[in-house]
Amino acid sequence: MTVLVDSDTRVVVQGITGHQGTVHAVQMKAFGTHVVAGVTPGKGGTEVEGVPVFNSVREAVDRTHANASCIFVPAPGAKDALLEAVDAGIRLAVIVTEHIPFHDMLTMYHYARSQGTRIIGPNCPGIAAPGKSKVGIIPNIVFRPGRVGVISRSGTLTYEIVNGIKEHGLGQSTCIGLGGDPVVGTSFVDALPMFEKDPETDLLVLVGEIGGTAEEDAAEYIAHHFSKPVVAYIAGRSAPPGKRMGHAGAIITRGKGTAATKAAALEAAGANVARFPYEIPDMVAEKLAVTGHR
Amino acid sequence: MTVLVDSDTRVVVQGITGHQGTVHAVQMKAFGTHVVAGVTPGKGGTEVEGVPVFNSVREAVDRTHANASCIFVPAPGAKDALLEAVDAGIRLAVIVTEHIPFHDMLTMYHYARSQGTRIIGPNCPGIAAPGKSKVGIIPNIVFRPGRVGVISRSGTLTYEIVNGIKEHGLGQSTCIGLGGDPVVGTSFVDALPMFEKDPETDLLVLVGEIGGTAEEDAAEYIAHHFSKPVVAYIAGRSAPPGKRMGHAGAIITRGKGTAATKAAALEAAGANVARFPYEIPDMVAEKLAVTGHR
Amino acid sequence: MVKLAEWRGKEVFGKYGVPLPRGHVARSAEEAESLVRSGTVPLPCVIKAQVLAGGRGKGGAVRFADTPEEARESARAILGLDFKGEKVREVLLEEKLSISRELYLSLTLDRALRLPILILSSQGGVEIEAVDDSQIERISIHPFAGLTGYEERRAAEVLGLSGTLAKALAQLLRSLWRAFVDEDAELLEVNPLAVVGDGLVALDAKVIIEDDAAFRHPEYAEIRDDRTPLEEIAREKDIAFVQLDGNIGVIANGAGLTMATLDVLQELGGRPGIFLDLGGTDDPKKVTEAFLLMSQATPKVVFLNIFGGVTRCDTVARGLVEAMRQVPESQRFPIVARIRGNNEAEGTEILRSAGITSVPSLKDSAQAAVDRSREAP
Amino acid sequence: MVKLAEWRGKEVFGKYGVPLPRGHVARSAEEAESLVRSGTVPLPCVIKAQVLAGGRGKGGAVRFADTPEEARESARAILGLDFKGEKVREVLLEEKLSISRELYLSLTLDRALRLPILILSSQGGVEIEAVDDSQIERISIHPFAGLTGYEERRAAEVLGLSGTLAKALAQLLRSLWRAFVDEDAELLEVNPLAVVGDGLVALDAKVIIEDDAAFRHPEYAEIRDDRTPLEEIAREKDIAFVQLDGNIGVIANGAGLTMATLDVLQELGGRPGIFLDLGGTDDPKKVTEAFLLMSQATPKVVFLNIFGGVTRCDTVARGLVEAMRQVPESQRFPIVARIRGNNEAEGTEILRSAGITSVPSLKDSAQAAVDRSREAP
Repeated sequence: MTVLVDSDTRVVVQGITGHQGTVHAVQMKAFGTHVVAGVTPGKGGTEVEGVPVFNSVREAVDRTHANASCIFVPAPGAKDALLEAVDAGIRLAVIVTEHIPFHDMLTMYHYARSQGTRIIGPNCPGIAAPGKSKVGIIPNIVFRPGRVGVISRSGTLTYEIVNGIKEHGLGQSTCIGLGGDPVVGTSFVDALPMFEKDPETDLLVLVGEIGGTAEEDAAEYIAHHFSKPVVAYIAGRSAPPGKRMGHAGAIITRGKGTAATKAAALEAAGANVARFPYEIPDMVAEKLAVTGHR
Repeated sequence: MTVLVDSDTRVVVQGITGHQGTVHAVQMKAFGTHVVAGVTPGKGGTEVEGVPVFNSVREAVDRTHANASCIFVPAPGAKDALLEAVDAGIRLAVIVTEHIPFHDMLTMYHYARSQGTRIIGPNCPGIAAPGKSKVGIIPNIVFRPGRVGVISRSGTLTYEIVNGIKEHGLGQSTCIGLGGDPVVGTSFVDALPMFEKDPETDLLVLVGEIGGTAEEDAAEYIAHHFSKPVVAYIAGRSAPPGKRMGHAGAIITRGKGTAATKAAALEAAGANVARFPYEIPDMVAEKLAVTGHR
Repeated sequence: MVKLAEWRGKEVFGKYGVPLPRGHVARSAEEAESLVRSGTVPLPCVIKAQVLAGGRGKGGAVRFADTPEEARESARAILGLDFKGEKVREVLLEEKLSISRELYLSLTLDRALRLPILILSSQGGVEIEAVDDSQIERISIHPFAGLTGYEERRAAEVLGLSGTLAKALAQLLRSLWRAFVDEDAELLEVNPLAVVGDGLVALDAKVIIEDDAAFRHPEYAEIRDDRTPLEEIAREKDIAFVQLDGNIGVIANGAGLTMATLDVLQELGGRPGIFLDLGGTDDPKKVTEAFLLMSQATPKVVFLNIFGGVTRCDTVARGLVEAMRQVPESQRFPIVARIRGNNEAEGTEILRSAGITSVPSLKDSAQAAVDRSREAP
Repeated sequence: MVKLAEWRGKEVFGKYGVPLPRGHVARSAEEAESLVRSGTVPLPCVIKAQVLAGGRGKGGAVRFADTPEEARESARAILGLDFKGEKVREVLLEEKLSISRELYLSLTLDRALRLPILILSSQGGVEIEAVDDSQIERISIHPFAGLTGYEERRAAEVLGLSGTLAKALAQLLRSLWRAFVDEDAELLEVNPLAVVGDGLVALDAKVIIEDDAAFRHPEYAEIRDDRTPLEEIAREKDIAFVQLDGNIGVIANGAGLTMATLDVLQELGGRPGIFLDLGGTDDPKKVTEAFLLMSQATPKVVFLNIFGGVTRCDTVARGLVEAMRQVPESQRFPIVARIRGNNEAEGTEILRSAGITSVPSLKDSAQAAVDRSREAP
């Protein structure tokens, strides 16, 4: 295992018969992921693009030994889908679904945690380790195997940045899109120790955004427990206070959680903070050169 | 630490200003337990038998570094008391209180488990390691330091048997009264691994009773994972099916959980099952002699 | 535990929206007739004795009626029956439905898992104990997750329900789950759960409420359960008291020790007849009350077996001596005593002053009690 | 998010038993007068503008009345006011209470802890942001434990309440906690929470309901919040749309990329004015609608920045071309495009056919957009 996923990861796609579920099951397979099962209640016994569909996650796990789930079930049914995955013994659940009420996510998060299941998301692009496995929806084309780890609260901005790293001739070890909702299963602070321990990661790119204090908390962790170089970027410097910026999480409240406080905290922790997203690849290359990697 | 308690155990007594709380705080101190605090909302700032009383467990922990709680709070407030202890960081909670609704205990058990707190009880006499510490209400006079471990679902029957061991000239390492309620924080199966690992225990006495399948589950565990000799006793052989025998847990249902099925399972697992409680000390002494201990 | 009669159980079900047959309880034949005449209970109808024991159908405690007169006569025939030791004081009249399938469903506690558990079978209408285990499905429900959609779907699959019936089942399960939690139930059983047209109906209702939750359910306070009158008195005094078939009265403290005492007596050839668990007390009055209660059960001999912890030996001895003072000569019984543990010496001395010898050995004292129980009166 | 006006928030509070002043909403001066005359609102009373912005007291949007005539005139003075950009259409009339203390209390989400959090201060009646942090207590509530007794006691301690007032607080907290969970609230704020005699009264109510939970709360569907009309239209079409103060329209996909795009434009000296997040879509119609919406906001130039994932570049290009066909000549705007990622080549080719050049470099394309925005019209 690199960080959370590797070639032993066996994915069940919950909501595989929906449009997104089908599209991304195919994309995951193309990436090299073992997509072993799909689940849609009432559609058991059918197949989607060569993937057997079951009525329940329990059945899918019993029959295919799936150990990870990628959830596309629409928001009203997402909580149920996650609880089903947890109870069926799934230990990694990537929730792509957006617009899940945070009250539902509170139950989902604490329940999964009590049962030992890690959630990535919701409203997230998921996780990918180039050359190994992808659980989620990050476009395959942005990846190339390498030694740069990426964690991000954004979706397309992550694609943009990961792609930039690739176009610069570098590659990624593992990339995780954590999702930007108010309650996420895995935060920066949860993900950092995995990258610290990961022997395949030499440097970490951290992509944050305004709202909440996840980046400030990450800075605190980095300062004391993270030994690898970090290049960071914070989106939302130009956002006016109090305006909803698409993500429920991206609200600036009470003068905390601004792009400025986040950038300052990360710089104080020793990270290099990029002003423009397109500066990141150069900064990464430079850092790797300085620390003797590559 | 022997099994769960030792001389580093620092006890807060929740409900210390009640009659039982006061009596047993004194008894615990006489046993040698570090009773560092009491809690009764509204009585903060007072003292009970030299023990400072606080309004909240959080305050007690902050001020006295208590790490275990002994709960005497009456049933209607017991759930709240346990949740308070868990949230204050207490990691061992002995619940003496009886008549706690099992629906409350379901919340208490699963919440404590999710936060890493072990519950002993409810409706239990607690835990004692002679010469080290006692959290609960087992009479001090029955103990003598030694190498026999005792786990039991009963109260006074445990005193009787532990006393018999003492009067036979033997002693106990740790004795745990688990409580006989339908939902207990720690069952035989949870306690067995602790005694297996405990270097101070040479032999285990297991005292069960009719109702539920805790003894059958224990037998299953003993057969596969427990290497020390076991002497067992099951109370309730003469009980008619379906009659409530004082403990909510002591109901024989659907032909399972009888004294006969329990005794048979334990014997099949290699335990010696006593016919009369007063046979136990002799059986223990004999077993210890055979296995070369003592 | 508080076992509710069927009609009370159905009141609880109704409160949570579980679909039920139209019906009403009656306490006299005339009331039964007028319920039918007024249309409160439609015809044809079924008349069921309201007793807690099972097997009413085979036992003649369920009848049918096509006219108000038949309803009256059926109710008359059932009311006052002695059904397995219970006198029938109430009948439930309900519309007779056209049933296409009978299913089984219950909610209770799985102690080993420490989780509520939903038990289901497509073989309803018979005692669940008689159903083969392969025909029974168990679905545990986590209190923090609540009843989930996937559990509802699994239940429908097990019961062979789809479409409208699966939706009706999900609705019914949610109602039962809420009732289980909000009413502090130990058991909710629907057997049979009937398929009637494209809906589901709870034909029977077995509801057991947990005693320990009584403090938040005053509404169940006045409901009788299956205790004998003496057991009821004991309950009021917070003494665990069970009457069995035998002649040795046992007074001990703690459920485990009490059971072990009964076991020892029985193994030695005695017949323990009353079991009285003092629990933990240091109030001599409670001990006195326990002995007075015991005297009303007219044992041949009483075996007192105490291991003093919370309950101190001297407290018990004092309570016993006071009880002996109050019990009339004619109701006295011989006492074999064994008191050990906290304050053993004081207790033994108090008993000795009252002419009762405490024998420290459980083996010897139990044997003495058995011997006394076998003597001619 | 759905921000409720004070009177609607109080309706929610009332549903859960939170104690409130007697009062009623009015939409005209005459209605205000008759509410007082009929005794629905006792005198003396307070008349408050129903607007979402804070600072009403200082802003002249709160008045008092001792007579029905004063109530009418005060209502007349407030109705129709333009308060911080909001037109006052409703006033709330409430009895004026005799207040001995003003406290602060709110329930919201702590993202870092992933727990609901109760925020308390004995310094109520002022903006909580202005209160010193040492005067503010935070108590997190675990959803699996619910609000516990010890948290209630802690809250009473913090607010300096004891006896009857502590009990009133516990009751009020339980009501708010139920409202928070059952109504899917993002924020419940009571400021001030007033001590009136030996009771507590919620003098103000700030309630924000979570948008994402709308599927289970149809009752909030028709409530306006603080969106502009164009934002409201966007919401109906499921497009994230925010109007700022600037002249560059930005169409991007994904909140993070959209924000980063605005940042880049601003850093380069541009003034992004409208932000439109397509989200993930592969429906060209949605893209067309987004451009039509943008055209109504009359930007000077539009910068299209797409990184194709779920949203494919060719889909966006097709939607854009269709939109340009529909927009009247007079409303057209120059477009600077950058489309990368999935199906980039097809998308680029489609745009080229329509006369739009996609510049692959974000730096160069953003600079081009800024340059265009600075040209004379």
